[in-house]
Amino acid sequence: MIVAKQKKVNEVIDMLGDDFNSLLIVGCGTCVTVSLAGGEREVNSLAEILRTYYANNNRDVKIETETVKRQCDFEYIDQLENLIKENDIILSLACGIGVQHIVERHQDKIVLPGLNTSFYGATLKIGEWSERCIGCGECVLDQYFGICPIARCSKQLLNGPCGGSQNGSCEVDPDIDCAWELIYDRAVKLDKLEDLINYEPPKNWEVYRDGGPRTLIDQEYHEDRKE
Amino acid sequence: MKKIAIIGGGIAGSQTAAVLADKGYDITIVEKSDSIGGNIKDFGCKATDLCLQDNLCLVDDVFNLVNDNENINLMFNTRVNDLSGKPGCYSLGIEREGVFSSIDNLDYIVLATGYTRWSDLETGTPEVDQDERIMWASELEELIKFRKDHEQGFKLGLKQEPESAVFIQCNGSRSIQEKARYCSKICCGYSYRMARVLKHFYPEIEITMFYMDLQEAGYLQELNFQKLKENGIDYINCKPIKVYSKKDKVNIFYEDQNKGKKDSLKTDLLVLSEGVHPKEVNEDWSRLFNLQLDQYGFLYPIEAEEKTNIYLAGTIKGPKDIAFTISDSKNVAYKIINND
Amino acid sequence: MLDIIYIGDQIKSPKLNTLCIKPEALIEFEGEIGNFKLQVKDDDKKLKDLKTKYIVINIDAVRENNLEDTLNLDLDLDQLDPNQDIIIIQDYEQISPAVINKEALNKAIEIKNKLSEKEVYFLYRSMRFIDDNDSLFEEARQKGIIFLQYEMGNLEFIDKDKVKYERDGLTSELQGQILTTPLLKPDQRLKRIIRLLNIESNGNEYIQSTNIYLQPSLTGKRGVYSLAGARGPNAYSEYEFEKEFTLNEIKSNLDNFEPLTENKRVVDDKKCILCYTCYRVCPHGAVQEDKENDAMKINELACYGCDGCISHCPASAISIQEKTEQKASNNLLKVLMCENSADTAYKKIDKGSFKDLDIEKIPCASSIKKEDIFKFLRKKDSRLLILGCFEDSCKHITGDGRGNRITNEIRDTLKKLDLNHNRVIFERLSPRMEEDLNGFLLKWKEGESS
Amino acid sequence: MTKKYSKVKNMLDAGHFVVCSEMGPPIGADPEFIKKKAHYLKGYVDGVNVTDNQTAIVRMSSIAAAKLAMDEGLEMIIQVTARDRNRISLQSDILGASALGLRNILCLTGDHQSFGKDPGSKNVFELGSVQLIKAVTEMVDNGILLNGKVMEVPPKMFIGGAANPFADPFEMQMIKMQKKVNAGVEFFQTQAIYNIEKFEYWMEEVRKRGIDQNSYILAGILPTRSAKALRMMKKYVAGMDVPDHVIKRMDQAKDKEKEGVKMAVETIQRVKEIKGVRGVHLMPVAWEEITPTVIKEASLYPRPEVE
Repeated sequence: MIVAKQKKVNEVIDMLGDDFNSLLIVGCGTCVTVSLAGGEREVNSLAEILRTYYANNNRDVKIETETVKRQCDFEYIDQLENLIKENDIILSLACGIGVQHIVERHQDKIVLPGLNTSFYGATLKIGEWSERCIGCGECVLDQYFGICPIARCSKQLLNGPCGGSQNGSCEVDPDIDCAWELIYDRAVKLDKLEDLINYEPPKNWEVYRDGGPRTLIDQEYHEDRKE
Repeated sequence: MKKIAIIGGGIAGSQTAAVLADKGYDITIVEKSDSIGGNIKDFGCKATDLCLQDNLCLVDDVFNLVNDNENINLMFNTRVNDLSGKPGCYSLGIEREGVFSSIDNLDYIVLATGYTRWSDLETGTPEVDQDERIMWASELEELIKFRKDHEQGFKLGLKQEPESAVFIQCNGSRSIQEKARYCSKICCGYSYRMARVLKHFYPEIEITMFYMDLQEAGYLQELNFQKLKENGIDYINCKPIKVYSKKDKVNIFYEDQNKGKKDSLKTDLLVLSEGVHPKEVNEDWSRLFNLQLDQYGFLYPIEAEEKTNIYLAGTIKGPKDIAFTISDSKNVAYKIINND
Repeated sequence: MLDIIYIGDQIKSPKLNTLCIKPEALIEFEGEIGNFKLQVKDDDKKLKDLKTKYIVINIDAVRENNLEDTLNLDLDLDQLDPNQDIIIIQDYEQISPAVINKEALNKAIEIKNKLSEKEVYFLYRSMRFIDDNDSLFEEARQKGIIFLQYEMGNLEFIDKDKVKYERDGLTSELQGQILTTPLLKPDQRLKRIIRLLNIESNGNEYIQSTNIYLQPSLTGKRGVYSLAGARGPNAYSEYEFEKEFTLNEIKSNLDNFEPLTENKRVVDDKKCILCYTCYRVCPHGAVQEDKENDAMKINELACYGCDGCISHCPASAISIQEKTEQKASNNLLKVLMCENSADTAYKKIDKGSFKDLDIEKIPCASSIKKEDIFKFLRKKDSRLLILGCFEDSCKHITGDGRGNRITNEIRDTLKKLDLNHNRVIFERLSPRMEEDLNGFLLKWKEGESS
Repeated sequence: MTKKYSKVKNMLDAGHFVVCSEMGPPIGADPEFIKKKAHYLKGYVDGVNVTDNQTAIVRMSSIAAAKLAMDEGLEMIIQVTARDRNRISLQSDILGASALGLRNILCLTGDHQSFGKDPGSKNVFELGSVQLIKAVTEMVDNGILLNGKVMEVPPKMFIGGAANPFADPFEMQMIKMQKKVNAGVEFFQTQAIYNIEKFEYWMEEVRKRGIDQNSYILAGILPTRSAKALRMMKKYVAGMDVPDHVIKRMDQAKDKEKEGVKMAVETIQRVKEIKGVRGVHLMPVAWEEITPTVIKEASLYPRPEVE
């Protein structure tokens, strides 16, 4: 899922500025709810924090809240059409995708991000998530026994660990596992160490966003686009 | 519903009563003082910024339950002086403010009269009464009961705030006198907690503890000797030979058993631990209920309690810490329930 | 319906209908006290469903030989070379629990009895005095066993039959047959059991035992007990009593299980997104997935009512059924008191001076909600005091920590908003600190606070 | 194919025990800085590494600095890290370096930028050290770029790589070293050695795999003059193994500088005895002026002459 973190509240206030009278905070009910950043609870908490702030600073601001299932589908955004129109500013507690999707539907509105979108990750335990994939466009997990050196090695090394790997930790931070230690351990466990001896040529980054912003088209649904 | 008399309203009696009353038993607690609580009333929580697990948190709930439960009949200022009848139909003769009466048709009787604090000054009697720097653990307890430094910081209130403190363990236990050869089990942990409280409010204080052996009952078990030392408390293995009250300091002479040499040290505060001792009333119980006393005066556990319908709960059987007393008393209650 | 399923080793339990399963046989687990449902794979790899009222986890700790090429405690005395001295080394790397200390002392005495002509050295870091260990220690000394205390730096293995021992500047080399006491480690299967049953464990992969509410054999989950090595190496010291207690407690309560709370906590299945946050937060393992309704559900009998799940649910999907709405008060001074600590202490003090405070009893510090607190703080000059428990004496095991964390987040936010963060304070109290509470409340009312 | 254009290589081929050293370019654009350093190294060493924004701190370009030092008469080894450049930039720089007359290259992945003063910079790491070695080998030996384009005038380079005997996982590091050999590496410079026992064991493993037969191994020596520096390295430098007894020895020394030289000389003498070690690589950090002293005291001076 997409892991995000709420922006610092003072940054949100600076971003909102002084030039508005009403605000709609929109939560997103999927990934960022699970990563405890933009679900209904966070939306309500943030609304109360802002109300407290404006009340203590003698400003009269109307704040409304709503959480939809997903902000990355127009159908859900359209459910909010009236609410969005009625308010001066929309603060989206979704990943960057949600913010832009609201913008796409409401070109005349100021839509602001309430979260910093962080990465694709997995929950390790409550309140702790870890990056596992960068969406490189060409999965190599088969070659590395299910541990991605691109997402999990600080240097994205494909041919073995760097000299900074010690006691299973990455040189960047002892709390980061060395991905190559993990790959090596898996290889030993599966008795496939010899698979790691082969030279791995430089990766093709064209399929990542180095090839330009990506759009995925499933031809099955797009007969008309077939050439 | 079956009728049960519990003699003693300390934590053991109260905990037994609480479990049984919850099951609907008709309980009478016979307590010689004017309230429930027993020895535990005198102890305060030893948490500093950390919980030191003295387990006192567990007892108030129990006492509140006992006070509020309608199945529990509390008889204060009452003493037991007679027993008649047979299992399933006992009668207890009682005396309350000069008036004699009896509680009849008792299915079960639980004895939970606890222990008494006892100390022994064989190690060169220090002048506890004259010197405010020398005190029993219970006196220090009184001083540190109100501990949180919300005012101008915590002060013990002695003429001179202490820069050092010494604890002497096993006063009243492990005695050479035949009476108390046993270990009281709770004092090591108790003194350790008090030492931690002192350390918390006087971070610079030097603390030394004289011990015979460190009984690791309860909380101390999780700690072990090494970790105890890490908390900045020095441990010396012996009972001091002699203590003198001098003008500036209290002087202590001792022979370190591990090092085999004589030495002395000076301190601003000397705390003497107190042991767990059987109550004299145990002799009455032994006679009245036909129970066996051990060589020190505690009551032996009853082997066929499910037949005699007489049960013993808590420290009447020997030294126990709060947690163990609570578990033991619950266990007694369960045994009664399971016996039905 | 069984009375008890033992996971690990069976305990003799007359009059009870029990069954024992191996830890690795457990496949699935759900339910609550009085009705635990287990899916178990038997030796023929067939799956079967079991139901039981109680669970007792009784898995021994694993003994690991400390050093290769040394003898260990379960040696046969005939294995010993009668012409060599014996060196027993306890506490190497890790301080041994009392139970190992006892075994080592007994073994030392046995060896000395057999090889009375030879020296028996007993090197240790810490004597664990418990039960009769002190008299064993005394007996061993009288028999002439030589006890030497060491610290980790003072002992060096030179050869497989030689150690160098250093103390107070004196160095000596001991030669003889070396016997080391084993390390006790949690059984690796325990981890999986802790996960499947969703019970709290301590950092060492044993089942939590330091919390005062979890004595002597209770776990955070109602109806699940842990004994011996499952609990931790020190649990062996009172093993016999704990066994008896556990069986007696179970026997005394085999039917008619009552909920511990008045109001039920319910999950709105339309709002629930199955994120498992409540499952992870619940210190009592009371939450499970309700596959029929595609939502989480809270087992009523397992719930202790701490409301941690309500304050932590990111989708605001959990609520108390039939809860009466709190009347909004205009009081600027509010105190939230945990009912297990501060509120118990508050019962004991004279409330005269505090009539003008808005005092609310809460089930646990972890139940506080940011949203509600900021709603209260909207009133200028309003101040809030949250009173929770000390760590290790929180009835909801980790609730104090969660309460403290939420408070810190709130204070942090206030700082960022340039509002006075001392308007919200978290303090730890115990039920026995009524005098402290009194002093503290007075002080806080005055407006000066730490 | 024999290469005669690298003096370092010629020395090694001739069987001499080679001495390399290292210099860090200035944080600034002062050419005199380089010239001064070159001056006191001249005659004492067979090759000098120029670090490439070492520990991710911005310094003068390693190629530019190397050219300046070369003009002072030194044989230079340019370090090239893959941290800051993609394949286009890396290849172009190597072509440029060769055109300037630089003949030795040490291919590195590079320290992560979080160690330096620009932790907020974006890293590249498009190639790892193995891929970089392979790319240079293809360019030098076959005149082919990564994209397959054939050059008319290929670059000339003696190709080196780094090896860390103290990094984990041991076996995987060995595999990677073997990969570097397969990719065309001709010499290795190792991480600084303080744990000599571990290094000896590592060399044994290197010999077992025949790596010493297919490449030259130069042992890393890092003279220091303070226990504090040793502690810092132990704690903060990735992949360093500084045993406590080494720190203790420095702690107890009265004359720390003398002790530092003594320790370096002792290490040199010990590694010299190890089969397969073909030279040393001195890398005093912020104490570059000590290099001649160490070399003299280790009886490695004067340096032999090779054609």
